[in-house]
Amino acid sequence: MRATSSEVVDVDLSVELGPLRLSNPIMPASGCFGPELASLLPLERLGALVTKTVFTAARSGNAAHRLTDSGSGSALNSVGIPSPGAASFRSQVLPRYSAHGTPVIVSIGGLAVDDYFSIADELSMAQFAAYEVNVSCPNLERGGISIGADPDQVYRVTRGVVDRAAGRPVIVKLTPNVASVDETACAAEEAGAAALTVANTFVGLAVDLRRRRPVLGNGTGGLSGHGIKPLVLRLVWEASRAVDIPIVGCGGIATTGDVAEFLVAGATAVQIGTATFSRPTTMAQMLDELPTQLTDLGCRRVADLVGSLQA
Amino acid sequence: MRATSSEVVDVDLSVELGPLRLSNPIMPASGCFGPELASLLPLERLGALVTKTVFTAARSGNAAHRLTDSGSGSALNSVGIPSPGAASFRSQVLPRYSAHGTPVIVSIGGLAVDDYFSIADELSMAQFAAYEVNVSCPNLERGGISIGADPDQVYRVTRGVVDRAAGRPVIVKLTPNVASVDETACAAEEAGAAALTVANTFVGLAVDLRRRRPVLGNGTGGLSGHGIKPLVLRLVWEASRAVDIPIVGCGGIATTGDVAEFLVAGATAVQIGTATFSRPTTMAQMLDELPTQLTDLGCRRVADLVGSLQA
Amino acid sequence: MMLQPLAAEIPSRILPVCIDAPVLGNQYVSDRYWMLRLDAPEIATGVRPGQFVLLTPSQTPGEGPSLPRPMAVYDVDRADGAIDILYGVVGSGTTQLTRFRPGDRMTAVGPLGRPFEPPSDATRLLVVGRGIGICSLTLLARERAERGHAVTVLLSGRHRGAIIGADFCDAVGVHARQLCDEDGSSDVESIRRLLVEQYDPAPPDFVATCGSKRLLALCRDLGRRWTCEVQVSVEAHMACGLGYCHGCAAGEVGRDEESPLVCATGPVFRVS
Amino acid sequence: MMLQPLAAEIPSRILPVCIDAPVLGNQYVSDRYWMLRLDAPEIATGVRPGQFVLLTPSQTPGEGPSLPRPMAVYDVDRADGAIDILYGVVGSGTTQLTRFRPGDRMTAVGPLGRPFEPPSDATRLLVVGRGIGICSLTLLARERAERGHAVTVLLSGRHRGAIIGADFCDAVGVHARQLCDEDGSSDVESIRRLLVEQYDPAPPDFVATCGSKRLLALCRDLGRRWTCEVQVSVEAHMACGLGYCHGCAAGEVGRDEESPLVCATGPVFRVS
Ligand SMILES: Cc1cc2nc3c(=O)[nH]c(=O)nc-3n(C[C@H](O)[C@H](O)[C@H](O)COP(=O)(O)OP(=O)(O)OC[C@H]3O[C@@H](n4cnc5c(N)ncnc54)[C@H](O)[C@@H]3O)c2cc1C
Ligand SMILES: Cc1cc2nc3c(=O)[nH]c(=O)nc-3n(C[C@H](O)[C@H](O)[C@H](O)COP(=O)(O)OP(=O)(O)OC[C@H]3O[C@@H](n4cnc5c(N)ncnc54)[C@H](O)[C@@H]3O)c2cc1C
Ligand SMILES: Cc1cc2nc3c(=O)[nH]c(=O)nc-3n(C[C@H](O)[C@H](O)[C@H](O)COP(=O)(O)O)c2cc1C
Ligand SMILES: Cc1cc2nc3c(=O)[nH]c(=O)nc-3n(C[C@H](O)[C@H](O)[C@H](O)COP(=O)(O)O)c2cc1C
Ligand code: FES
Ligand code: FES
Repeated sequence: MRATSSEVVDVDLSVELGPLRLSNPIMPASGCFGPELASLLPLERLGALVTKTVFTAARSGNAAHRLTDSGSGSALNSVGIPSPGAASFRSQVLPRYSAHGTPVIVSIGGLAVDDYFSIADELSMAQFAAYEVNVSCPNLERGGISIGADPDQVYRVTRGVVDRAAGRPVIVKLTPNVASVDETACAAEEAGAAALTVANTFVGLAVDLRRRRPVLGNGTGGLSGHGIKPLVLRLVWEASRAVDIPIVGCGGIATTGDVAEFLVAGATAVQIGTATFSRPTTMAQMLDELPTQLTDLGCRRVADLVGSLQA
Repeated sequence: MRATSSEVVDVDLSVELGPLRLSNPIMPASGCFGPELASLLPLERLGALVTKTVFTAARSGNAAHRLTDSGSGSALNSVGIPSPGAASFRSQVLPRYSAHGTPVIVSIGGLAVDDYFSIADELSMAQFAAYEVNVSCPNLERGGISIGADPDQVYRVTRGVVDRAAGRPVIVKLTPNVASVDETACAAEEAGAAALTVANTFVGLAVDLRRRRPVLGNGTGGLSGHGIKPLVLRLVWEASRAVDIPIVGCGGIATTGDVAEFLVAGATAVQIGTATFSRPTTMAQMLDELPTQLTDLGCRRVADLVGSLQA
Repeated sequence: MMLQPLAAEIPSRILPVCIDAPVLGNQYVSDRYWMLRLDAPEIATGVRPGQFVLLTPSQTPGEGPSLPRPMAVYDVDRADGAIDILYGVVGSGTTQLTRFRPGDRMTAVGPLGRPFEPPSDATRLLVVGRGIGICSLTLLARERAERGHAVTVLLSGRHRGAIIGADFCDAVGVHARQLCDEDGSSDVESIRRLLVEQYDPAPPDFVATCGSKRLLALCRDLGRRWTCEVQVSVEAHMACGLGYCHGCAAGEVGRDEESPLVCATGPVFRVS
Repeated sequence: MMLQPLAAEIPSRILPVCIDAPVLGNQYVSDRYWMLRLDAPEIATGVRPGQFVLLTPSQTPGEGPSLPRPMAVYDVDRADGAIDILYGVVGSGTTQLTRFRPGDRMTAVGPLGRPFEPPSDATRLLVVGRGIGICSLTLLARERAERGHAVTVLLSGRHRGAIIGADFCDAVGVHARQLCDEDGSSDVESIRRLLVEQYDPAPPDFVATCGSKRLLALCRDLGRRWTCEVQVSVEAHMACGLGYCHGCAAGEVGRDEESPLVCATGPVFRVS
């Protein structure tokens, strides 16, 4: 089963997200990664680094508990995107991401359409490779979920950020909490997105029976982890058929086999979130195993696998 | 922890779904139950029996594979609702459900709005306690998902079945594949639904890596099982705050603790689906444990727990 | 090739039970195979060759795999009330099965499905199995051999180590012939020649097979040649095992009528 | 009550590692408690009292619980490179932990968090723990006793059988006093009287506590009375343990600034 190293030496792992060329398709998911991992994971090997979502102003985030294991391979979080704000992000945080020579994708968020424009304005002079526009965070008191669920708003936000991106590619991260992801996917594509991340977390609830309260301080939270994989695979498949721009698959990916399944379903690259918590070395292991996995499946390039699912 | 039998003797398990009074809140989910279980499960103890969804005409269902374990506590199915058709249902199938003295809820489906009216017409003279209107099956080639995702169509279907129900209560089973369940819940309530079942399965995909094909013959399928519990708990909580009619919780319920969590989140009764496959005695065990569970939580009636979640 | 349901009349058999069976043993055997022994007198009493059970690969409700796994009853100890299951580790469910230790309890439902039903006067049996499919045939071979019938068993596998059932046949006194891909002996045409040579003079009156589409086609051909009854046990993904979930219909679609349910009408079908 | 971060300067310590640690032992102890021993030289070398590890309760990526579980290092055998974790079985993750057997491997990340930091001249320590919270205090008691410091340990629990750490204290030569709800001895007011009586003549110069809000309040009061440093180890639900996921901020919200992260700024805080 295991190919020898000579057999796999020729595998080409590089991928392109529009104008953004990455050495390989493996990157972390926003909020599930930080430079703190440098001692556990060779950050320079990753395809890209993705920052936690940044807001213009400083934000404190939600009340405890902010996360819980919700059983069956899923976690719920209502971290609520605490943020140091744009200024402090530029001076304190971004340099720690940039130190590794890996393309940095900055995730930006907002509570209203205009917020996205302010943060893009504020970051326009900073050094990084691309934006990921988080229109889909379900944990904010207002805004978040409605922006991402409404194709018109997705269009406006994407368009406005593209206009302010100073030529950087703009990736739009969609929410899965919609009846059909096709419409928001198309809206983002029309507005000039270079790629789409599919998807953010699903809204869920955990109940503390004794206290008759939600386990999370914020009430509901976002469901992530390998339990959501079948749901996200379907969204990736659908979105990849609805648009012509590349898809970054995100949700429940824990093994190299999962990575391959997402590529087959239509993703060009993948993001790893919750899996890193239990096994911080997950992405490194995927990079070790991916050449063999591709070889086993008869592929010499990642591109050979992308979107190869036959309906 | 375990209350003695004398302590729990007074617990009142009965619940009301509009005019439908049930001896307890435990019933099977449509398609995950049949009279074949009679040798394994005391059917007369259940709150109600729910039939597999019936269509007017005979249908063969989807191609194999029709189901698969999709990991992390979830199953995917694309059975596709094979149906013997209305006539054969009345003469062959329904009598086997009615033989147990337990209220029978007949699940009906259709591929277009009018189909629901035909099946209701055809069953109007038969003997059973209530309808469950399945507007939410994601597996049909057409119709299914769009009817349940569109509040107007949910209104029309519900209204038409209520008009033809000969006084029987009509429960509407919603689809979870929507951005917000509030709108379809309200549409069903306005149209005269006596209760809502929340919810049917989530659309998902499993990929067979070697064959580069979906595992299921039909492509995508419906995700069920304990992996979906946090998602459904949230929908139950939302729906119960959006409408004044009772909610029947359905999705991922596997233990008596799960039942209690659904009651707390706002369900008046619950349906058990996938859990019965691995443990056909699940519902009997829940009935054994529920009085103690309620007593432990300081309740003497199911109603004391229903909707007690504090936000 | 058509698979036909067995005779409409279902022979009297015990109803399935659902038990939390104490695990008596669960050991690695060879290749990817493990042997599980359950204390299950309720199932052991009535189980017949070709029937199966559904095993739940998790110990706690609400945790682990969502569906049970269908497994043939490989052997039964009716005196001790124990059943043996030989299983191959394939994916998550069977991996979880390896975690059970003696003393744990495993939820099992069975016996399920229709058993092999050789014609009542059959005394010469040919049994042809490949890989894990052999597990559905062992009990048939044993019970018929114990009645003094003439039973020949062909065991096919990828390589020597992957052939299962040989020890079992030895132990119960059934002649078994091992065939494997490694040395080419499992090639269908050589098997055909072998069987024609051996049986043409005095054909078997019943052929049972499981585990290979190509061997199934061979058995059908030979059944026609010898005009003898051929039955096959087939696989399908399952949930209920009882006939109500409609998950296991394995045939073509498009007709108004559903193809037969493998769990309830099968898993054993007549081949014609 | 205010919890303050420890001194801004972080004492030199080893960076956390992620290892697949061989399980050396995993046994039931008493009540709902189990003792786990991991072969983890990379962690054993540098771990300091009050630090913790994240344990992954599943053996296979993509299966089992989605988040790791934070557990204090109960004891360490630096010569053998082993760490001991005493854990209480609460929910699904800790139930899964009980399934590991010697020879299995468990993914562990550590050492994590800031350790207890008694003033450099402290030689008289009072250690007050309740229930599972005692696990964060044992290593402190042991290491200080080994340095010849005067250490008194109060162990509180629901009932006699639920008190942990007594054997440990015996073994490492620390005086421990057991208090339980059953006989009323764990009542906060009687503990207060006991401690005031014992320590007023010569107060301790460091108090460490974990596991009970009421005992924490008591320790704060006594710390003020004796003007001595009080530190507490607190709990929070965690995901990363390293400070990047922001899941463990346990304080109030509403201010623009986030309250401290328990995993990185804590779990040990100064009490004032
Ligand atoms: C009647 C019958 C008898 C069987 N007897 C045996 C036996 O004695 N020993 C043995 O090792 N195996 C037997 N099998 C096959 C066994 O059920 C599968 O190997 C097993 O379900 C694989 O589970 P998994 O979780 O390891 O694989 P996964 O691939 O992780 O399973 C995913 C899903 O697909 C289903 N599935 C995958 N392969 C099969 C298959 N071949 N047949 C049915 N469902 C499948 C699983 O049940 C599960 O729902 C039998 C199957 C049937 C239908
Ligand atoms: C720094 C630190 C050190 C700890 N040391 C120990 C120890 O030495 N021994 C020990 O038995 N326990 C210790 N705990 C508590 C231990 O982490 C929890 O008991 C455990 O996470 C419960 O997991 P579960 O799956 O059994 O419970 P579940 O209730 O099923 O867990 C659900 C979720 O809530 C989280 N959770 C539940 N209770 C706690 C808790 N008390 N603290 C943090 N997260 C929780 C879980 O991690 C999980 O994400 C420590 C906690 C912290 C923060
Ligand atoms: C603790 C936590 C924090 C997260 N923070 C963010 C965030 O700031 N911005 C964002 O776009 N997504 C955030 N996410 C969502 C993840 O990026 C990812 O979309 C999701 O977790 C699904 O992937 P996974 O199943 O691999 O974790 C967060 C997820 C978790 C679990
Ligand atoms: C095999 C299978 C068949 C199903 N058939 C139907 C059906 O005919 N009609 C229907 O309304 N729901 C059907 N469902 C959905 C269930 O009734 C239920 O809504 C869903 O499985 C979620 O509950 P669970 O997680 O407890 O299984 C089916 C589900 C499964 C797994
Ligand atoms: S497995 Fe349910 S009908 Fe066959
Ligand atoms: S657990 Fe991630 S920041 Fe503390």
